[in-house]
Amino acid sequence: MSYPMKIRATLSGDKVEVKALIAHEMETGFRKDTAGTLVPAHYIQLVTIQCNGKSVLSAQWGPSVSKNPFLTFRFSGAKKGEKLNITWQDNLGETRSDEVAIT
Amino acid sequence: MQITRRKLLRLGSALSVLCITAGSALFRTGSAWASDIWNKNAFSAKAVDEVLKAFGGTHAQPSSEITLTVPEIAENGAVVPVIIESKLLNTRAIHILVEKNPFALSATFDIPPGTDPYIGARIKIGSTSNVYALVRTDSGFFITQKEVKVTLGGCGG
Amino acid sequence: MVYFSKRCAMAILLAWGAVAPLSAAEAVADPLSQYREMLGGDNPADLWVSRGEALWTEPRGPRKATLVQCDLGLGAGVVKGAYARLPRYFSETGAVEDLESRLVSCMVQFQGFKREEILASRFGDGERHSSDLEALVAYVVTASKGERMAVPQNTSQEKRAYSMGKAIFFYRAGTHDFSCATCHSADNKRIRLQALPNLTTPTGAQAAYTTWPAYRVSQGEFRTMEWRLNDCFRQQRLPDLKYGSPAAIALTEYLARNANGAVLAAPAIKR
Amino acid sequence: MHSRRHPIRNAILVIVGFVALAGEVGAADLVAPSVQKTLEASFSAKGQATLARLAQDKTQGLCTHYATSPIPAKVVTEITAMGFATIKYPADGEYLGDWQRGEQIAQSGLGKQSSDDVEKPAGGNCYACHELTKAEIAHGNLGPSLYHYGKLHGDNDVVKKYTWGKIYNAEAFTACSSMPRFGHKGILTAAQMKDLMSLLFDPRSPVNQ
Repeated sequence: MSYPMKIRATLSGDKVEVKALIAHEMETGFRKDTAGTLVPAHYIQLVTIQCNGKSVLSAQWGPSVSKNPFLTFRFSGAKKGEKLNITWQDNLGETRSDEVAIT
Repeated sequence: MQITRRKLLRLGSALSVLCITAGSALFRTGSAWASDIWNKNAFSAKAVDEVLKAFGGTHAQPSSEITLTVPEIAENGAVVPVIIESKLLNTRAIHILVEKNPFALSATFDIPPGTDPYIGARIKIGSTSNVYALVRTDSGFFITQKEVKVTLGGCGG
Repeated sequence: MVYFSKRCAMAILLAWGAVAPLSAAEAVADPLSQYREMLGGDNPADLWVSRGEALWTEPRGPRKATLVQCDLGLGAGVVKGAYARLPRYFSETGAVEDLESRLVSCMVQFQGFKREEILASRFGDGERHSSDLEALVAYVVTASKGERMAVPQNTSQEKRAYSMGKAIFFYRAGTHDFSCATCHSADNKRIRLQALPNLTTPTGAQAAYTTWPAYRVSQGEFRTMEWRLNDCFRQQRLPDLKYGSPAAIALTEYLARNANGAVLAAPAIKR
Repeated sequence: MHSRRHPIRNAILVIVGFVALAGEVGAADLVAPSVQKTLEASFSAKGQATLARLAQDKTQGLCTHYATSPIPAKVVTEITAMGFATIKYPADGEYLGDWQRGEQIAQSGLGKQSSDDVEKPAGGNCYACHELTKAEIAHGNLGPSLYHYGKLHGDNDVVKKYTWGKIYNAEAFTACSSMPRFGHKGILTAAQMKDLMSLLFDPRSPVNQ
């Protein structure tokens, strides 16, 4: 089970500024828990961001992206009210999509 | 053998953008897609040069047209903010690398037309290390670097 | 008597003289300011806030009830501004409560959860996973963000909690002879590179109290004031501070009351 | 700044303290019983941190009592004398060990916490409060800089004896010091203290570079 992302997409001028926080463990596979057992790797590998069905960014991540990842970028060609969708998929096959309207 | 695999991966990487754009329905059908698209070679490379090779590059030219912003000293290596902005023409991809991490490559971003060559992210840095911004453009790879000092914090236990 | 007034006068003189050059020097000397600035307002604590909001309004527990009947001091269901006015005395429990002990009381009273079960996972698994209780705290605290701290002291119970908190603050014990005051009673001190707030002054207490709870970067989790105090005592080499215990609430009362007048900036982002 | 107070100010405090102090204070009634009771009700034993740790020894009781007021001269003498009496100097007369191990001990903040493994050695956590080397930038400032300690204070037995005593029981020299009593409270072993001594005195140590 995963928790919702926190996405903000704000239009200023002709650019949309996207800021996203994603709830994910991003376990490296190198960390031991308090009992000394190695915690298996669990991290997001793919992130795709679309606006109106068009890709505005796609990313590949390794385990060294921070826990609860933060991402920011800018793109042009979108209007207020249009939907921005972020989808991630991790190394265990889990996936999640969240959507916001551009403000 | 190696070369063929690399070529395939490069092709896979290029295709991935298309696949993802093609629609989220396909993308979500199973974990097979993640493991196919994800550039395992690049992400399991230990050294910066190996990562460059995995992306099909042979040489990365140092460039002052890439702005890499990182803190000089990080209070905690678990979260180190990184901002990369490229002024190079036709920037297609931005990669974040950490020299001393077990695997050098941290993240890679494909920049489609219409999206600024600008990325802000947060990464883990195991110990004091150089951080690299590696940028792929239509005319090859460019690179810049900065050192981040990772300190021990708090009461020490 | 004479001594104290002289000492105060000297302290004031010193402080006046020191303020301007010190703050300038500090700005240059704080090597971590760039790091903190870059982390800025994009706080993963937001992920807990939405989780907590859902937990507040969802029917949960054996009684399938929501928490909207919960009185955090400003009336049933009032969340906005409540945290800036806690701890406070609640006549129905006959005790001074902080936000966290109050939430536990409400979860027991209205939702039928067992106290022991909530407390068993009060800090999640204690390492990487925050609890529902912590998410609820994130939600309630955020609803006071931007409000001025106004912790009441109208009852004898609240006054007693304050002086008890002060006494515990200066209590030296354990293998290392530490008290809270060892690290938190002088200005411009650091442990390693981390600045130590002087919690005996209004300025220090305000800066510290209004930035807890926080997203703890080293753990990647949201952590509350009860957690902060618990972990301070761990590092003081003392036993485990019980959640919502008289000492925990007394210390919170002491710190919160000293922070009165300052604008709440929590949840913050910390090392 | 081991001391909470400047020496000159201390002297003033002492005089005023004498005037202010009406009678002698015994260790038993230093802290209000209600505080003790509240603490006992608010903590539970965890790992090696038992409830016994909440009880104060005489020095802790006195320092708590005078935490927000001047310490009378008589009490200062009492505390330092108690501290001095506890110091055990190395049985073999050798003060030095290995500075490299000393550096590791100075870096480690583990030991004696409820979360720590009792089997593992404790650290001194010196860097938490002191500057020691130029290489380690993450050092605190609760204590004075110890950079160039050996170089500045010389390589003689008087200084070594004092330094050993200071690490062993800082209360012997500064009443109500913030520095833990590493030897007296069994935080560090004699061998570990020798390693720290080398970190401070060895000409090859980064402290003296």
